[in-house]
Amino acid sequence: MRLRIENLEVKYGNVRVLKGLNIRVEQGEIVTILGANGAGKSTTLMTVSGLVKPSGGGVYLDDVPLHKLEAHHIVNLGLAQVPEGRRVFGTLTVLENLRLGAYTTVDKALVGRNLGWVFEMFPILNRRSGQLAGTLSGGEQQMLAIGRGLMANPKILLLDEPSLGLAPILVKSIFSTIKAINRSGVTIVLVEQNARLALKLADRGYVLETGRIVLEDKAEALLANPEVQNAYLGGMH
Amino acid sequence: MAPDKGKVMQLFLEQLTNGLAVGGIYALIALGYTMVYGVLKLINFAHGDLFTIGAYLGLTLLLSLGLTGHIGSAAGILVLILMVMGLVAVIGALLERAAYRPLRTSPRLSAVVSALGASIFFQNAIMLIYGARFRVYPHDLLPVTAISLFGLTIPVMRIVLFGASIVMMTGLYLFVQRTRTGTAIRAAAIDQGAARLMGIDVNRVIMYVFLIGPALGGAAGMMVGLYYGQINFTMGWVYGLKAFTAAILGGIGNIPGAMLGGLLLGVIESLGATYISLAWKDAISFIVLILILIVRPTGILGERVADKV
Amino acid sequence: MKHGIIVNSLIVVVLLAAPIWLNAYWVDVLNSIGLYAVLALSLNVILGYAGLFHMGHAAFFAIGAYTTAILNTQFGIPVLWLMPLSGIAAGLFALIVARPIIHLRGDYLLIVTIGIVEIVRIALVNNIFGITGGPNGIFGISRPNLLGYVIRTPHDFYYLIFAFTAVTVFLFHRLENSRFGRALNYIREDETAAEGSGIDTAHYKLVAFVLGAFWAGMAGMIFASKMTIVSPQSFTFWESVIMFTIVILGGSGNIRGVLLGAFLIIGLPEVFREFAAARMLVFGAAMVLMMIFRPKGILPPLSRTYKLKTNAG
Amino acid sequence: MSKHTLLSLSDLTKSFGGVLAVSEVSFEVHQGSIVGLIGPNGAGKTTVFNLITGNYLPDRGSIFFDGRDISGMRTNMIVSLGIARTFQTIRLFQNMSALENVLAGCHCRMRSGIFGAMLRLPWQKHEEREAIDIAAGELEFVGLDSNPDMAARNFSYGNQRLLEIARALATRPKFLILDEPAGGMNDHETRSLVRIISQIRDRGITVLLIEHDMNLVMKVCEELVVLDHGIMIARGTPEGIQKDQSVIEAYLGPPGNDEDEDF
Repeated sequence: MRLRIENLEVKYGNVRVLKGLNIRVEQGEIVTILGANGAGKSTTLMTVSGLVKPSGGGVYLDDVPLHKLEAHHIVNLGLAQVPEGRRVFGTLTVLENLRLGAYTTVDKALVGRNLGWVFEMFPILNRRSGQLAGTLSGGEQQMLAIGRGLMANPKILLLDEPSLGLAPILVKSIFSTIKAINRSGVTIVLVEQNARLALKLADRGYVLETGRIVLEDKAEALLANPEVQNAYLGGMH
Repeated sequence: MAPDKGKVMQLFLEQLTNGLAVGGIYALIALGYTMVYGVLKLINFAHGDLFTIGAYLGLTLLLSLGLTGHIGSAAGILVLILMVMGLVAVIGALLERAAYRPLRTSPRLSAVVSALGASIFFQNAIMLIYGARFRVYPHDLLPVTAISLFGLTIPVMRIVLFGASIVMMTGLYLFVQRTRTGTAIRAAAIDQGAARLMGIDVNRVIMYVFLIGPALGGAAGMMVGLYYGQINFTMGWVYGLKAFTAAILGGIGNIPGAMLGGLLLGVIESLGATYISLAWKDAISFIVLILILIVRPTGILGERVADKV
Repeated sequence: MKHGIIVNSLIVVVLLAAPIWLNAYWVDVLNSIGLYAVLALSLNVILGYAGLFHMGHAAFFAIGAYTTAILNTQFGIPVLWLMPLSGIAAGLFALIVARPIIHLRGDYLLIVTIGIVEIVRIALVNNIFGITGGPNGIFGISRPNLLGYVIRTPHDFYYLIFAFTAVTVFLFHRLENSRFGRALNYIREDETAAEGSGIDTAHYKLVAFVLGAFWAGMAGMIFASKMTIVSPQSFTFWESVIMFTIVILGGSGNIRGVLLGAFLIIGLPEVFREFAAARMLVFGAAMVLMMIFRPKGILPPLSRTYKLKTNAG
Repeated sequence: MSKHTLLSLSDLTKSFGGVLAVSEVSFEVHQGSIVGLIGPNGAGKTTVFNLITGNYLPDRGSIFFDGRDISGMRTNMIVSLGIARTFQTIRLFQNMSALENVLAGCHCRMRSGIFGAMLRLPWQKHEEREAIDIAAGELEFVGLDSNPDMAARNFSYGNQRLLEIARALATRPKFLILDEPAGGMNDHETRSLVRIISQIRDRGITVLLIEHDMNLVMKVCEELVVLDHGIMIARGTPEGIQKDQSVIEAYLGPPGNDEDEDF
C-alpha cells in the first residue's frame, strides 16, 4: 500500500495553509514530516484523514482518492491517526476509548486480538482499563491514543507529535514502541518537532516551511544536514 | 399545640411522590435536550413541541382505536406509546435534516433562531390540525384506583407513570453506556473530530440522537395526557423550558445529569408549590435555574471547562 | 450618499402623511409597528451591537409599563412625566438582574433571560407587593397630556410614537457610530480580544443591558397610556420572541434592518389577516429558511467607513 | 540605554488540572530592550503571556510592572497601565474594518461614553478625530494604510498579524508582548516584521516576544529566555543560547551516541 499526496492545497478562509504539497509514503516505511509551528504539518495529516477538505490536489491510497471520501470511510481503508494533543475521550474509560478505536471493525475476534496486542505493548493500559481516560497522566494518555489508533488495525498509522509535552524518558519509550509497531508491518507517518529523534527513527523525512516542502531526503542525510537545525534554531551568523 | 404529625408526613410524602412522577416526565424530556446539546451544542427549542406532538398523536391513536376495558387498554396503551415514540422519532429526525443540518457550520445563533422557527411552525401546525382549545384524553381507560402504603394513598397512575419513566431512562442509560452506538454517541459529544478519526459517522450519530430524544419526549407527552387528562397546543413551551432547566440543573450534555435534574426539579417544584406558594409554582424552576447558573454554571454533574485563550 | 438622503426623506414624508388616508384600524397597526420598532431597536443594542443572546426583553418593557400604570393610577402623576421614570425603573431592574448573569455565555444567557421574563410575568400575575393588580392588571391609566392637548385617538398616538421612534433612531444611530457603539461591536466579535485591547467588557455589557432596558421601559410608558390598561398577558415570553425575531430577521446590528423587520413581522401578518390561521405557520418556516439562506438577516449591517486626513505623503 | 527594570516576574507558577504549565519562572525585562521567550511546543510560553496580561491568575508568584504589582488585575486595567499584546491564534475583529480594529486599541485612551455619543459635543468630536488619526497612523506604521476600510478577514495571514500589532500599538503601550508574530508569514513578510519590531523599540516601547522562527529571534532579540516543560532552562544572549547544550537538547532531543541509539 502506498500513500501519495499530490499538489495538495488547503485553505482556511483566505489563508493558504498548504501550497502544493507532494509526499509519498511506501509500504513499510517510516516517514517523518518536520517543521516549525504553523508550517502545515497537522493540516497535512488532517487532510489525509479526511477531516479537512483540500482546495486543490489530492491524496491517494494506491489508486483510491481519499480526498473524495468521508473520514469514517478512510479509517475503514486501514488508515488511522493519533492526533496532536492525544484527544482521548476524557470522560470515557480506557477500555471504551480502545474499543472506539476499533469502531469500524466488525470481526469481534480480531478486536479481541488487537486489544491483547495493545495491552501487551502498554501493560499500564490494561491495569487502568476501567479508569476514565481524563484521569491518566500525559504519558499514559499518549499510550492510550496510540493504542486506540492501533485498535483500528491500520496498515498506515499517522502520528501527530507523539512526544509533545512528555518527559524525555517517556519519549524514548514511545519511540521504541513506534519502531516496534512499524516492525509488525504498519507503515508510519510521523509528524514531529523533536527532529533529531524523529530522524533517527525514520527512513525518510520531509521538512515543511509555511505550507511548502523545502527539504526531502533520506533520514540520515537530513540528520547530517545543517539546514534542518537552521529551520528550528536559526542559522549561525 | 402539637401539629398532627401523621397528616404532616402524609402531605409531604404525597407531594414527594407527585414530584417524582412529574419529575420523571421532566427527565424524559430533558434527555432529549441534553443529548442534542451534548452533540451539537444547540438548544433544540422545538423539542418541547415534539413532546406536544407526542401527546396529540397519542390522543388520535387512542380515539381511532376505540380502546375499551381496563385490561385490554393497559396492553393497548403500551403498544400505542411505542407507536407514538416511533412516529415522533421520525419527525425529530426530519426536523434535524431540514432545520439543523444545513446550519451545522453556521454561528450558533442561527441554529437557535432556526430552532425557534421550527418550534413556532410545529406549534401552529398542531393548532391548525387540532384546534386551539384544550383536548381531553379519554379518562376511563385505566382503573382509577389508589393503593395504600403505610397509611399513604398513592394513585396507581402515578406509580405506573414513575415506573415507566424509570424503565425508559434505565433503558437509555444501558444503551448509551453498554452498546457500541451508545459509546459512539458519547464520544461524538466529547470531541467530534476525534470521533471521526475513529471512523464514527458523526452525521449518523446525530440522527440517532434526534431519533432517541424525540421518542422519549413523545412518550412523555402521551404520559402527561394520561396523567392530567387534558392537553393543549402550547404545553410544549412550559414543559420544554422546565425540562431544559432540569438538563442544566444536572449539567447539560450529561445524560445521568438530565435524569437527576428532572427528578430533582419535579420534587422541588412539587414541594415548593405546597410549602411556599402554589401561585409561584411555575417560577420556582426558573429561580432554581438562575441560582444554579450563578453558583455552579456547569450544573450538578457537569464538568468545568477552562477557557482557552 | 445623496441618493440615500432622498429615499430617507421620501419615506419620512410618506410616513408622516400616511394617517391622512388610513382608517383608525390601519393607523393602529402602524402604531404597533412603531412601538415594536422602538422595542426592537432597544433590544438591538444588547443583541445586535453587543451580541448578547437576550430573549427576555419583554420583562423590561413590562417594568416600564407597570411603573407608569402604578404611579399614574395611585398618585395621579401625568404619564408623560413618568416616561423617564419608567425608563429608570426598567434600567435599575436590568442592572440588578443582569449583574450576576452578565458573564454567562451564549445559550446560558439566553435561557436565563427567558427565565427572567417568566418570573416577572408570574410575579405580575401573583400581584406582587399588592400593587400589580394580579391577572387582571391595572386599568384606568390616563392619556398623555401634551401642553393641554390630550393624546387620545390612534391618529394622535401615531404622531407621538412616530416622534419617539424618530428620536430613538437618531440617537441610536449616533450611538452606533461612537466609541461606545464600537466597544459593543468589539465585544460581539471577540470578547477576549476586546478585553485584551483595553475594553472593560463586563462594564460595557452591563451598560448595554441597562440602556436597552431604559429604552424598553420608556416604550412601556407609551404602551400603558395608549392601552390605558396593562395586564400580564401583554408581557409573555412570546413578546420577547417577537422582538428577538424582528432584530434577527431584519438584520441584527443594523437600524434600517430592525425597522424593516418591525414592518414585516408586525405588519405582514395584519396584511394577511384572512389567512390568520396559517400565517404563523409560514412565519415559523420563514425563520428556518431565513437562517439557512440569509443568516445575517434581510439587511445586515454595512461596514462603517471613516474619513481620514488627506495629507499626501 | 537605561537599565531600569520595566517588568519583573518572580516565582511565577501556574498549573492546569494538576499539570504544571509554568513553574517558578523568574526574569526581568529592562526598559528599551527586545527580549525573546523561546522553547519547544508546550513549554508554557503562551501561559506566561496570559499570566502577564491577566488572562490567567497565577497560582503563586508575582508580576511587577513599572514598580506596580499587577498580578490578579483585570486585563483591561493592565492594558491601560501600558501592556499591550497580540495573540498566537490571530484574534482580530474579523468582520470589522482594519481601521476599526486599530481604533479598538485607542479605546482605553478615550473618555466619551453614551451621553457623549448622543450629544456629540465639540471635545468629543475632537477626541474621535484624534483617535482616527492615531489609528490611521498606526496602520501606516505597519504598512497597511492602503485599505483602511477593508474587513480584517480579507487580509492575508501575515497582514492580519501586522494589523494585530497596529491595534496593540494604538493602546499607547510602554510594553508590547508579541505571541508568534511571524507565524504563517513568508520570508518577505518576516523581513519587514523584523524592521517593524526594531522601529517599535526605537519608539521607546519595550518588546517581549514568543517566536518559533529562530532566524528572526536571533536577529532582533538582545536577550533570550528559554522555557522547557514550564521551567526556565536558560537565559542569555542569542549567541550564547545557540551554543547552549541544554537548549539544543530541548529542541532537537537528547544527543546520544548514534550507534547505540536503538529504538
